[in-house]
Amino acid sequence: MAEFINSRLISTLLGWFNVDALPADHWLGFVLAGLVHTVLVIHVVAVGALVFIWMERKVSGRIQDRLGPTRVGGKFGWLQTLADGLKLITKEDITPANADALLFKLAPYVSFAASFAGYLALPFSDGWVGHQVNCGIFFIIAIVGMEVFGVILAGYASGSKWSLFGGMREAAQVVSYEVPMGMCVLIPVVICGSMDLITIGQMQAGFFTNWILFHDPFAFVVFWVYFTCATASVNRAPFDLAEAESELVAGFHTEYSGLRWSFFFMAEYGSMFLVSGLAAILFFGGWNGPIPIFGPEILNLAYTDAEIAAGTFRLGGYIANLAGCVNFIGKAVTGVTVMMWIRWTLPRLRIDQVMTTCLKYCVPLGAVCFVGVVGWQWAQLWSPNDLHPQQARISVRERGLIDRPVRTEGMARRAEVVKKAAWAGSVPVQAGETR
Amino acid sequence: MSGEDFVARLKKRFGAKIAGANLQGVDPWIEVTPDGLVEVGEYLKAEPDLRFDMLNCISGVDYFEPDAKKASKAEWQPHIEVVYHLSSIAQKHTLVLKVILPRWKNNQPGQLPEVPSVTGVWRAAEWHEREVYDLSGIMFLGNPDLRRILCPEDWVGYPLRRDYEMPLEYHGIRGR
Amino acid sequence: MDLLTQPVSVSHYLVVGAVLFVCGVVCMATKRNALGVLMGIELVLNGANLNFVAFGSRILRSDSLGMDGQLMALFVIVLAAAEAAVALAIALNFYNNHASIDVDHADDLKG
Amino acid sequence: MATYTDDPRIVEFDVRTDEMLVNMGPQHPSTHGVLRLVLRTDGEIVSEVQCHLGYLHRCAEKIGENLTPRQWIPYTDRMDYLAAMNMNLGWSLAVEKLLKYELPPKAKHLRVIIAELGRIASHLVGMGAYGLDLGTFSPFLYAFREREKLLDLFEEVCGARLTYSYLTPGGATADLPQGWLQKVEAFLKQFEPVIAEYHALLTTNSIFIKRTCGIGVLPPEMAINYGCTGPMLRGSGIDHDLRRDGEARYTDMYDGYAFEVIAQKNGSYPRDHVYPAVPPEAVLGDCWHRFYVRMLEVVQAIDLVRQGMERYSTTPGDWGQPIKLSTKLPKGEAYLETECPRGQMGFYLVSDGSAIPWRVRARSSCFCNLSVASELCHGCLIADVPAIIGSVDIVMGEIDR
Amino acid sequence: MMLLAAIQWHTFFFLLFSLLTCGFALAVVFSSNVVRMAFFLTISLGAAAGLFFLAGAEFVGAMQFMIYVGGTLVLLIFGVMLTAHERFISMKTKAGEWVMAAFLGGGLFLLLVRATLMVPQWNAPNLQRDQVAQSEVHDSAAIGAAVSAYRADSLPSSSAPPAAAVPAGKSVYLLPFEIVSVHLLVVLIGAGYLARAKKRNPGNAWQA
Repeated sequence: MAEFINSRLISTLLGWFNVDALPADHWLGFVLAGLVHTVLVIHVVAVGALVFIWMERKVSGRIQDRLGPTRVGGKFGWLQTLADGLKLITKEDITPANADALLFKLAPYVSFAASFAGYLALPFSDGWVGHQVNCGIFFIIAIVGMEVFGVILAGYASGSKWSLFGGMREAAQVVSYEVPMGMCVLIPVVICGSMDLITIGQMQAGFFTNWILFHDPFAFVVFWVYFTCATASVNRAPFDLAEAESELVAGFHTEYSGLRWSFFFMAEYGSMFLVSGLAAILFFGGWNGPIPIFGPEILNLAYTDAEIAAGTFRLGGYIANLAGCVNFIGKAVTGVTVMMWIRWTLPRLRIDQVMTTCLKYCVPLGAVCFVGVVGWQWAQLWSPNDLHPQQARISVRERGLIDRPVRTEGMARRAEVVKKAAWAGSVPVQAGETR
Repeated sequence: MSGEDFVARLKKRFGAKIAGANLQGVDPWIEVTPDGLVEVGEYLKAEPDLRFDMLNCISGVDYFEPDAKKASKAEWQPHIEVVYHLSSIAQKHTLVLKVILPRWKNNQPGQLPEVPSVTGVWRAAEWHEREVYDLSGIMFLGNPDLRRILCPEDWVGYPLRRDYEMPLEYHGIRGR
Repeated sequence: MDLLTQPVSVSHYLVVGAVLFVCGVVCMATKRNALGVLMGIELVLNGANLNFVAFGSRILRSDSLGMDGQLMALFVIVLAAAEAAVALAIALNFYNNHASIDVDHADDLKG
Repeated sequence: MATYTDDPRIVEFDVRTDEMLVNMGPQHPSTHGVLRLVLRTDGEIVSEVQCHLGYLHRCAEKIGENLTPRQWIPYTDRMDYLAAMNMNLGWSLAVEKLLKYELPPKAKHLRVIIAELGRIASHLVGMGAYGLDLGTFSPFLYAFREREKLLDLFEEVCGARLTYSYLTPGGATADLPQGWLQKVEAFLKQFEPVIAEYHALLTTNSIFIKRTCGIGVLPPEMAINYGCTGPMLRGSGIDHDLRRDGEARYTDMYDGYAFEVIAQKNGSYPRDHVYPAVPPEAVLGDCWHRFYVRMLEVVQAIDLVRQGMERYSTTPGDWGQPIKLSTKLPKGEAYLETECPRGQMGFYLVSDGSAIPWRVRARSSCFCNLSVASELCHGCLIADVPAIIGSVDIVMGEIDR
Repeated sequence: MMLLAAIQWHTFFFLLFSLLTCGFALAVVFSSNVVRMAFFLTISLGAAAGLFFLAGAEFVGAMQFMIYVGGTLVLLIFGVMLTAHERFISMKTKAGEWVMAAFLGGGLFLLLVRATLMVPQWNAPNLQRDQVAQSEVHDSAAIGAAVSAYRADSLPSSSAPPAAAVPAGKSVYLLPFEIVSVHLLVVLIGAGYLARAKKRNPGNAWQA
């Protein structure tokens, strides 16, 4: 992106003024690229929250046999959230007398920043990512865990007992749910052999049977565990104990009003999208559609590895990526919708039941599935995935459908590591690895 | 559950503690003296053929006519009654007990008349007694938590007494 | 501005590590709240971690420790977590028994 | 984390936190009006609950001493405003008892129809609001969807949607409008299958079962001792319903109606062959049973309305003109309890011979039902407090009067 | 413009994060409110994670976030809240202790910095770091492999056969890794033991 800005946009611009073109790695390009990325991601979070809050109202309305917003902004009340946002901005920002003013004021931003930072590593399409972190999954999980921090601070700093209860509940809940969630997330990692979300996404290219969800029964089960834990860790019903309006008034945000309050909501909806997006990448093929229309199998429009490496721009590839992005957002929004659906259907669990769900069901299930998936891979049992992924790539290549090397750099590198290590005589080559 | 026989049976057992009875009214009632109340209550609750296990209601009724002209025509002397409505779930019958008290203890205005609490017999009495205490100004000796229940704790006076006058002002809020 | 235009070297990291370390030590020495002392320990450990990572980074030095630095850092983090849990349990027990969290009162071991 | 315990008095945690006094209410989403509960909590465990009432005290009894009985009818509306019809009925019957007034038979059937429809309307709110207490919003709106239709029917009858003042001493203020019974029948027909939805959303929902079964268990002896009535009492397995066991003046109304008291007898409910079975976790007297009794009472009320409509349309005669406003009350006193949706509502009336009663007293059902709440909440978790208070189904207007 | 062009952005971010780290570490020291201390510590350690990222240790950075910031500190704050009596929130330190600590800290700091600056190799920046970054195996898989058995970063070249006690390419971290795992398990069990409910005689202090 930076190179593109430097070499294409700015240099062209400068060319009109007969100024020398900038080198491809000039700082200006990096800053502009960074700005563009930031603005894009902020929009995903902020506008996303607007849309999701509107959607939540519509969905809940339909579930409850009513219409939801209908007036503001035309037929469907499109602008309802915006109107509410304006209202919130103009509202008085109250800090209770008992509150720890500094922390009270900071807490919503901590929450929001954590939720927002998760988007840094979330790829929206092949290569469309703020920053490709090679342990992206891990990073996102860690960041989602950070959001709890703002909630705890809010709970403590409000100086209200209900808020404190909310904060304590949130702390206990999220810290517990990180354990099974981590386990669930490890399973796609084990299957793909990488923590890089882009690699994992790329490996699921092809028909929908390649989605990790269908890799084996354990992977199928573990998705549901993951989704449960994700719902719990972003504090959505039936696990929304931190705000539990019938018990704790509004829990940790009882004392908040106006804009600060809305930041908590942006954070909540941001996290919802984040964990749903993660689910889409880990289990549902990420940006790959169920049928690879743009892939080499059909239209062959998507970028090739060589093109990615060279950073070339091609309209077909761009369209393929755009379609992937739409695909990904569609999947993530589906996840968010399901969370809404659940929220408006089920009663809330009690705190001890939430803990029981985590410790007695999610953790053991996650552990069993983990062992199961490892065993499945080790025994090389049949999988609709058509892959132990890298093999699938190779088999596709052998069938002459595509003639390009294994595309996933991480995989290639890892294979190399294993090969070298095998040479060193220290480890047996794992089942399914290439020799 | 208040025929002549029943009253006779109670009188036989409790003697002077059954102070009287009115069997003619729509709801016949039996009058009990304050010191016999708990005893009678325990008996009524325990006796297998009576089993008055539920206390439905306790009401305080103030018989006092502030208007002197009307008061002279009244058939009763000023007094206050505590009315206990009992029923039995097992035997499906009801009973009305009354305790008749002077309006003020020792006839000194401000000193509340006293009745023993029946909380030990029927737990339901606790809140009812609090309410009667709050509104009619009757002291229930032995109630574990005799505080005002409907009025604020610093309220002055007993609103359901006939001579009660609404305060002119309460915490800066105009009364009358 | 000299700072900004030079590439980062190992000693940059070491200085930051030293600051963290010293802050941690001072924290441990001055805080009377047991949890404050605990936070000091975390700072000290993090200062050490920074050194490990700096020495292990190929970006900072071509002839670095290699992966050992990162691995040591990982061990430190994990052990710090365990240490925090244990220390917190001790602090809470102390609180329950003495109704205080002031370490200055912790000189009798009778409990 | 704190684990749920039966009795906190014998359990201690090594990691202990300080006890905290927390105010639940007067403005709290799940106290159903302005009730204030002071909770003493140790972490999430509630060790003591103290109720503070009176925030909605409107001196109804004092007002009653200055109005004629018919004039006081609107004040009864405002007691249990969710079942105002039943309140009107209770007061009317008490006044009629003192007057020894005999109703025409048609008026009795009219009253059965109205009272049972009122019971349905009230239980719908109770059911929906209980869902709210447990954190699910949708059943509330499903309940209100049906209640609205019912309110439309009431509006047609008396012109009001909440405070009806319809049944008065002597009968009712007006006869049922033409064609109204057909509309009721249409409503019932539409409503009956909807109940299965409620069962799916709440009664048989596994989270709902987990939240309510074994919580707030009210043993039958305690229920009686505390004077609990209505679904509270029947939820504890006591076979007692004033519509069958009450005073003759009241049971007269239901004379000849096919009717069974909804209480668990020999381990089963009268109708549980049609409706979901009792889950194995449920303990007699817990929140689930109280809820279930209400649900079954709705079904039974439908049945009674149908019977009442049949009788009403075949009974000749007058629908019951209200008594004159200035009717002098005979000297004496009368007390009468009726089976309202939330329990037994009693009215006590003392007269000195004039048209205005000497003393009026309302015995509130929720008042007694709520008094047991602090006992039930002993040692539960904070989240159980709304579950228990919700299962009592209180209306503060009635408690504070 | 010239100045901006000369800026090393890697250095810029390093300075940013190190300022955050050091600043909030100092804030931890000088704050007397324990809850704020915890909050400052979070930011400080979070920024330290940023430094890890800059040094190429992405996995360690994420680990820092997850375990330190998300786990340990939440635990700490939990502890703070459990003991959050008014009188423990802010506990002032005596002036004498401050003086002592200032001497100790200052001396220690001077010593450390002096030691740091004495080694010229450490001061010299790595000028070929771009090439190094390309060839560096900083995939998390490699770390996983190194923890369990073998090393990808120090494979022997074919010309020089391994001679050391630990053959090149092999990792010595398997045992420590196991020990840490067992240690964590023990801590987990210990925590469970501490938090369990104990039956005591009825009518104990609870009622008082």
